[in-house]
Order: sequence, then C-alpha cells, then structure tokens
Amino acid sequence: MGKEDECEAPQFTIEQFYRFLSEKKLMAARCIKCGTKYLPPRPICSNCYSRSLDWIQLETRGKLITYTIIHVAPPRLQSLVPYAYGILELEDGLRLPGMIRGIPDNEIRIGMELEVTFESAASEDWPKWPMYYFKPPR
Amino acid sequence: MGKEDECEAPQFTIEQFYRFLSEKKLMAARCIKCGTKYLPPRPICSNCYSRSLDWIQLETRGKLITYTIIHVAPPRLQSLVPYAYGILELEDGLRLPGMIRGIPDNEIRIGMELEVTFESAASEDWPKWPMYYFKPPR
Amino acid sequence: MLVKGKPLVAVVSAGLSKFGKMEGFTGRELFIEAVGDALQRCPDINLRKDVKAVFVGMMSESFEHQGHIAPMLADWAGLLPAPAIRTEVACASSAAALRMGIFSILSGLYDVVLVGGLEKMTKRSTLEATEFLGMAADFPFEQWTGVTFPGLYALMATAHMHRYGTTEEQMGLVAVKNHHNGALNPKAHLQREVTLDKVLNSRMIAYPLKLYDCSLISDGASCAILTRPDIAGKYTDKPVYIIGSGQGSDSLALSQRDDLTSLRAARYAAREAYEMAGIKPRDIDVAEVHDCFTIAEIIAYEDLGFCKRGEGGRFIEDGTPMLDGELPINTSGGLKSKGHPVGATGVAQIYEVFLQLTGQAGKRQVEGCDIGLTHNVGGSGATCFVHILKGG
Amino acid sequence: MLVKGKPLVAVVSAGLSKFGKMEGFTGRELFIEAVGDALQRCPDINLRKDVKAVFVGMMSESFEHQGHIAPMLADWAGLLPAPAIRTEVACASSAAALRMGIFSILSGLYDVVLVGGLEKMTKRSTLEATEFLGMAADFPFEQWTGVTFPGLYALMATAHMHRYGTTEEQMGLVAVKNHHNGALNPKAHLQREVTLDKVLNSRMIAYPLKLYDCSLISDGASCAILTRPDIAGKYTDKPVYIIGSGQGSDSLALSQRDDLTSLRAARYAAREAYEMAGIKPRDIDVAEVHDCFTIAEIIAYEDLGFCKRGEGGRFIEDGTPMLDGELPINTSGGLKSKGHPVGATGVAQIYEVFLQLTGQAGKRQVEGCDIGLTHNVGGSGATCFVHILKGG
Ligand SMILES: [Zn+2]
Ligand SMILES: [Zn+2]
Repeated sequence: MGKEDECEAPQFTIEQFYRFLSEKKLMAARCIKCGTKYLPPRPICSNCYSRSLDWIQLETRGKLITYTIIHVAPPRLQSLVPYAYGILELEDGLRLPGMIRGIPDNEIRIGMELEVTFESAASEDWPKWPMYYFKPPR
Repeated sequence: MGKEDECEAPQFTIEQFYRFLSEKKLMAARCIKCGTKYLPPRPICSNCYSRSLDWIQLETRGKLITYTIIHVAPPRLQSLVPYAYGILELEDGLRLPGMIRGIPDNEIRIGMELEVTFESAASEDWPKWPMYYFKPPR
Repeated sequence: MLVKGKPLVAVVSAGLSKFGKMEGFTGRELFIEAVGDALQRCPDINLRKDVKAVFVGMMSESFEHQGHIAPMLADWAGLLPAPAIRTEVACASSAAALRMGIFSILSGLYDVVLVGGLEKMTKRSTLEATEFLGMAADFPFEQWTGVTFPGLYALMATAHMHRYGTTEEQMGLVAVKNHHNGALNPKAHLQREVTLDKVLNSRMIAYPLKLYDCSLISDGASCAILTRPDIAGKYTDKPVYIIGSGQGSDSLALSQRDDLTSLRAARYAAREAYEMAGIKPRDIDVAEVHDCFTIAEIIAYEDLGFCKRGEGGRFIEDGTPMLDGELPINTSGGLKSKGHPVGATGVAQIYEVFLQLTGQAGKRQVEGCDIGLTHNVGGSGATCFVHILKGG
Repeated sequence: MLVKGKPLVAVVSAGLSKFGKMEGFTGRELFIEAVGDALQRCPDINLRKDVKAVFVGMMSESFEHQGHIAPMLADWAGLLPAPAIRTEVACASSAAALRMGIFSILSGLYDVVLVGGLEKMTKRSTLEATEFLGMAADFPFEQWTGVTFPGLYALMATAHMHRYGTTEEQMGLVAVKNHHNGALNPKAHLQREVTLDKVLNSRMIAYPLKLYDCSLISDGASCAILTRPDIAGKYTDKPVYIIGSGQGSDSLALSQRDDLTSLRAARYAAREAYEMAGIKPRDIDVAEVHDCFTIAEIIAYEDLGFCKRGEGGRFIEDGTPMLDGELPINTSGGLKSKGHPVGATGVAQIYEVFLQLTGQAGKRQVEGCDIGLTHNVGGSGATCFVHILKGG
C-alpha cells in the first residue's frame, strides 16, 4: 500500500478479484509461506501473517454443497425471483456462493456438478462489479 | 401504550408533535408532577419518571440564539442552498432548531426576534412529516 | 474479578416494551417504555442517582435514519451526563450490550448500569427492511451475489435436511410450539396459535423456509438493570444472577465455514458460558434460544448440547422443549411469535428468563425453575452469545 | 481493579493504515493493514494465540453496505473464534472500542485484546457521504429540519464568536497549524501546508466554516493491542500505559443543551480521566484533540482545561499548541490534515500518542514527552472520550 502507482503485481483485494472476474478469470490468493488459499483474496495471510502472496487461477467446476430457492429478494434483484442460489465447492476445496441458472429448480441436487460463468458487464452504480453465476457444465 | 385504540389524549410522541404541527400548532409536553417541559415531547418525564403529562401550546415567537448559512446540504435539501438555519429560544425558555426564511442572510443577527411558521403539507415518503420555518414576525 | 461459579453480576430488574407494529412510536419512545417497565418492577432504584453507564444494542441506523443513539437514549432515560455506548453485532447487538455491561461492572468502575436494545422496523417497506437486514451478511460475496437473510438460513436448512434427514414438518413444529407460547405472552407481537398445516402451507420465502418458518419484523425495546452481586439486595428481594457469559465468532460469509449444519460461534460461546457457570446442559431448566428461523432453533438445540448433533428434529418431535416438556424453550414465544426487533432481542431474552426465575411469567410460568439460559445469534451465525442465569 | 493513578492497561503496540482516498481498498483490507502495522511494531506477539477478543469502532454501515463487521475483522486478522464486538457512538466509535477493551481487561477475563476502528468513506459521492454522516444528528429535529454536520459546528462557532469575540482568523490558524504537522506525517491524507489566506478564502460550507475549517472525508483504519499492565514486558520493552479513561454524554440535539460554546460531555470526560490519572491539565505534554472543524479544536482547548473558557482563540494565536510550542496539539495533523475516517479516529489518536511517547514520531517527534492525552468527540458533542497515556 502507498505504492499503488509503482506496484507490478495486482493488489490482493476484493476489487482486484472482481476486476479479474470481468476478464472471466476466477482468481484466488495463495500464501507463498504457508500455502493457505484465500477466496476472496486477503492482503495479509490470516494464518501466518505473511505478505508474500501470489495469485492462482481456479478451475471453474465444482460440486454443489447446498442450495435454496429465493422468493423474496432485495430491491435490486426483486425482478428475478424466484431464483436458485447455492454454495459451490471448487475442485481445490475453496468455496464460492452464487446464483444458479440454466437448470429447472426441481432438478437441483446437492452433490451435482456446476461451473462458474461470467457476466463481464460491471454494474453502473457503486460498487461497479460484474456478476457471476453457476450453470450446468456444457 | 397497548391502549392505542381506547386512549383519549394524544400520545406524547414525536409523531403526535408533527401531527399537531400539520394543524399549525406548536405543542410541548409538560410533566404534571414536576413541571418540566419537553420539546420534543417524551412519554415519561426524564426528571421524575412520572407518566402524568399534559400538552401545552407554545407561543410561536422567540429569540434567535445562534445561526449559520448552509451551502452544502443533503440530497433532499440541496436545491435550497444557501439557506439560513438557527436555534430559536421560545418565550418560555424551550428551544427549537429550524430553517430561517424571509430575511436576507446578511441581516440575520443573534438576539433578533423570529416566529415559527408552518407548512402543513406532510412529505410524501417516510417520515411523512410537515416542515416548519422561522420568519420575521409580521 | 472472575471466579468460576461465582455470580458475575445481578439483574435487579428488566423491562420490555410491547412488541409489534407499534404505529406512532419511534425507537426512543419504545426504549423509554422498556425503562419505565423496569423501573415499575424495581421501585427502590433511583435511576438518575444509581445508574452510572448505559450500553444499548441496535442493529441498523437505516430504519430510522438515526445513528449515535446511545447518548440520546441516556438523555431520554434521564441519565445524562452518564456515558453511553451502542454495540452492534447484527441480531445479537443487545447481548453484546449486556456483555459490555458485565465487563464494566467487573472492572470495578461501576456498581449499577443499564443495558438494553431496540429496533424500530415496521415504518419502512418490506423491501427496505429486507435490504437493511441484509447488511449483516458479507457484502461482496453474499449481498452482492443475491442471497438474502432467510436465504442464508435456508442454505443451512437444506444442508441439515440432506445430512441428518431433518424434515420440514419438524421445523414446522418449532413454529407451532412458539406460537403456542406467544399466545400466552401479552407483550408478544402475534398472540395466536398456528397449526402445523398452516405452517407447511404458508407462502415460500426461501426454500425450504416458508413464511411461518420466519420470525417477524417488529418494533420493540428491552432493558435490564445490572448491579454488583453484593449490592443487589439494596434494590430488590428477588435478584437473578448471571453466572456465565460466553461469546464466539465465525467467518461472516456462510460459505467460508467448515460446517453448514452447526454454528461454531454458538458452540464456542456455550462452552465458555457453561464452564464459567460450572454447569452442564442438563442443569438448564428453561431457555430462550435464537429462533430467527425454525431451523435456527433446531440447530440451537444441538449447539447448546440439549441433544446430539443431528437430533434436533427429533428433539422437538419428542416434545422436550414444549412449555410442559422437560426443558421448556422459548416460553416467551421466541423471535417467531413474540417478535424480533433485532437490536432488542438479546436483552428481551434476559427479560423472559428474569421473569421465569422470579415467578413473574404469568400464564407461561415454568414451575420450579432455577437455572435459565439465553442464546442470541448475530446474522447467519458469525456471532453468538450464551448467558446463564440463576435465581436468587 | 481500579486504583487511582495506577495504569489501567498497557498499550504494547499500535498500527495505522495509510489515510486518504484509498482507491481499490475496502474497509476490511485497510483494517488488516493497520493490524499488520501493529504486528510489525511488536514482533514478539503471537496474535492468534495471545489476542482473546476484538473491539472495533465504525460509524456507519451505509458507506460499504456492510454491518456486522466485528466477526469479519476478527476473521481477517486470523483471530477466529475470538469474540468481537462493534461499538458505535458516531465519530467517537473507536474510542468506545478502546474503553470496552480497557473494561474487558480490568474485568479479569482477558489478558490481551485488540481494539481499533475503520471507515471507508471515499467510494461514495459527497452527497451520499453528507447524508450518512448526518445520521449522527437527531433525525426528527436536526436532520429533518435541514441542518448538516458542518452546520451544527457552525452554530457553535457563531455562538462562540458572539460571546467571546473569537474570530475566523483564529479558527483559520488551527487549520494552518494542523496542515503544518500533517505535512510531516507520511500517513496523513493531505501532506501539505496551507496559508491563513487560503483558509480564509476557501469556499463557504456553513458560515462561518469554510472548506479549510472542515476535516477531510477519508478512508482509513487504526488499531492498538492492549494488555494487562503487569504482562506488557512479555511483548515490548517500550509499553505505554493508559492511566485515565473518561466518557460523558449530552443530549443528541444541540438545541437542547444549556451552553452552545462548550461541550459538557467533554468536560465530564476530562474530569473523570484527570481524576483517574491523578494529574492536571498542565501535566500534559502532547495531545490529540478532535478537530473535525477548527472551532471544535478551539472549544477542546477550553473543555480540557488547557486555557480558560473563551480564551481558546487567543491560545492558538499565542502559539502554545504549535509543534514547537509549550503544549503541541495534533502533532499528527489532526482530523483536519491527517484525515478523518470517522470510525478509525479515536484509536488513530492513541496511535499518534503511542508513537510520541515511544519516540517513534519521526519528523514530528516532540522531545521529552511523557504524558499524552486524546480527546475524541462523537457527532456534535453528545459523546466525548478523554484518555490519558504515560510513557513506560
Ligand atoms: Zn501464510
Ligand atoms: Zn416530572
């Protein structure tokens, strides 16, 4: 920090996670010292407090470990209800929550394989992030 | 409380203060037991903890004890800037803050006499309260 | 100082406003109603002279567009210039105020403090309330990606059903029980029974949670007056003692937790509280647990050690937590039927246990109870407090 | 337990993120930067093993649409399942966290705790920020009727000018002094000097307060590690001791206070802190005071007893609070130049005094200072904390 202008590697921040996402890359941080992986990334390892980190690109496939069908949503998403939402366990054990699309609600099962897909357009207003979804693999 | 349906006297609440205001009445609460007056009203006297209160109608004239001219306002009031704002000490010692209108900014003085005027239309959205202002007496 | 098994503080009184859609009342007015209720129950206290500090929980400034409430509430309670602090850990905000009150008395600085909480929720629309409550979830990975507060508990419910075979009927029984109790509580938001059929056929909110699996959006306030244990007798003949206080944390995002069927923060808080009090789960006579959703109460049975992991569904089926069961739980009606003005809830649980342990619980009084427990969860379980109380 | 003149707790380390418009960083990332800074200054601590609880101040959930931050920050700091609580009393939110941390250690429950605060303000528009900050004022009688946060201090300034003859030039000198100090602080938001002319000719915000009378809207985070005084030596050779802690409250609405030219909450907090520490205002060597607006610093001089009532304007004219004066005040640059990420400010003041008393303040080091004071105000003065620190 304080070196924003001169730094070579992208910062290990949530903003950068979403910037990668808009490039259709699912990226996590890994502590070089102890190996702990972080999704979302963290600028300091919470396990060993090291600042030596690198970015790793994750496989986008994973297994659904739980889900729900949401019928009442906040104003921003009210037009989409009902929609499915779940937590995906990626191949290396990291977990990601998100909306599930492209499959009828009654066919969703715990344990099924899904993959992350990207919507590259960022929101116009704050926080100006893109969305991502889970879909059955092609 | 819990007697909303059956009670005769209006509750000693801020909502009721603003309801009176929309009827162009400036009302305070007075503790029957110890005499302390409250503007805004309170349902229990903070001095003696009595619930025996009555409403008193206040004279609308008072003396300006301090003021400012606001140039940066929240979104709701941004269209009015710059506007004057001050604290009025009413004749019986109670104080009320509010916008000052009907007098050029450079003629406002601490100690001058102003009077409360009422705008009876309540806001359309929450909190649905009317506004009041301070103006030079007619 | 802290000695195991010794009372931490005494509760010499507690107060509650009516819970519900309190049209025409702002949060500060509800709070002063709760203070007035506590005062009427403890006429020997001189609030202005005796109370040295105020700790109040509130979840969200957004409902009334009002932050910085602590000094305002001290003012309305006639306590200025006493110091006042607001605590916030989502739906556990007033249990945090209680714990701060306990620390402040144990520190030796104060003899008597007022703790409490409030939330004024019903003047805003349901969509606004959904948005404000959602702020307790992780913004970049939960709120932003589309999960709601009921949705998070729904994710836990699906996982619990999948792993342990817990059923929607078992969850529904929690609602039936709590509405039964709430019907006996004159301060409850909804004072009416519901049938299992009605619960199961109510509108879907977030599968598998239906409308009657969810707690209510309510207005309300709560308070309790705490003193050093050795001076409680100055204020009341029937003090209640807090003998254990536990708190734990977990990751804010549900997805980052190892186990979706149990709350680590709750298990940690329970262990701390039980150890401090020197008692076991089987010693508890009455408990108020955080049933923001029916699945949350089932998980609470397990996390508090009232039954084994995975057996929460059978625990309610067997009738143990019913008002006439072996361990009555949520005698007040719980968040489900009494209502859940979120910032008020933690200390409202203390209020109910205080009434139970002093024989003031009216039609819902549990006979012969001596030890009570409260369990207050923040958000989807990143925060949990457990307190253990004993009759005097 | 509390014994007059005895240290309450030791500060074994403190940390600060860079303050400013920290593009690309969220609040939690700034907080972990502050924790990393404290850790680097105290390598002998094992955070995960030693730290038993977290208390963090944040003013508003609205900036990042993120409530329930306490467990999240404990998580990011690697401290789960340690209990964590957020405190909120507007701009004094992290001084409240500090005071809770002190209570928790004095209670005997914890040996080591982490306290801190944060605010991420610059990602929202100025109008949004004005609205969010305004929530610290009374909604029905201040926000609703049209006063802003600068407007409230402007009302105090007009009253002070009218009663005591305080001038806009005297207020301007506070800005000049604090920008001078901030230019020496590599973590300050604005590291540049300003002239009195520039201050007096800057854009009007709320008469008589101009742009350069107002503190900055900034991002930032702060933290401090507190321990029992008797074990501080395990972690550092140069602990600083907190020997006094005071807090007072006043009515939230400015109009309801007897006196508009002084803060009763500040006078009350100062008296409590001085008495606890057993010292007088003249014993203070260095102080960080709450200069959210220049008039606030002038009133602080008076409320803290550094000069008589009404003489705050002359106090700055005489040069006493300059970096090379008799009692250097806001050596960090203050809220005015260092920046004012509101929830971070209280503990950021502790950070500056910690640096000063341990000789780590670099170009702005005050030689031979032994006793420091911090003064943190919430909103327009309904809350105030005063803390007194002593070098080891
Ligand atoms: Zn590591
Ligand atoms: Zn009275």
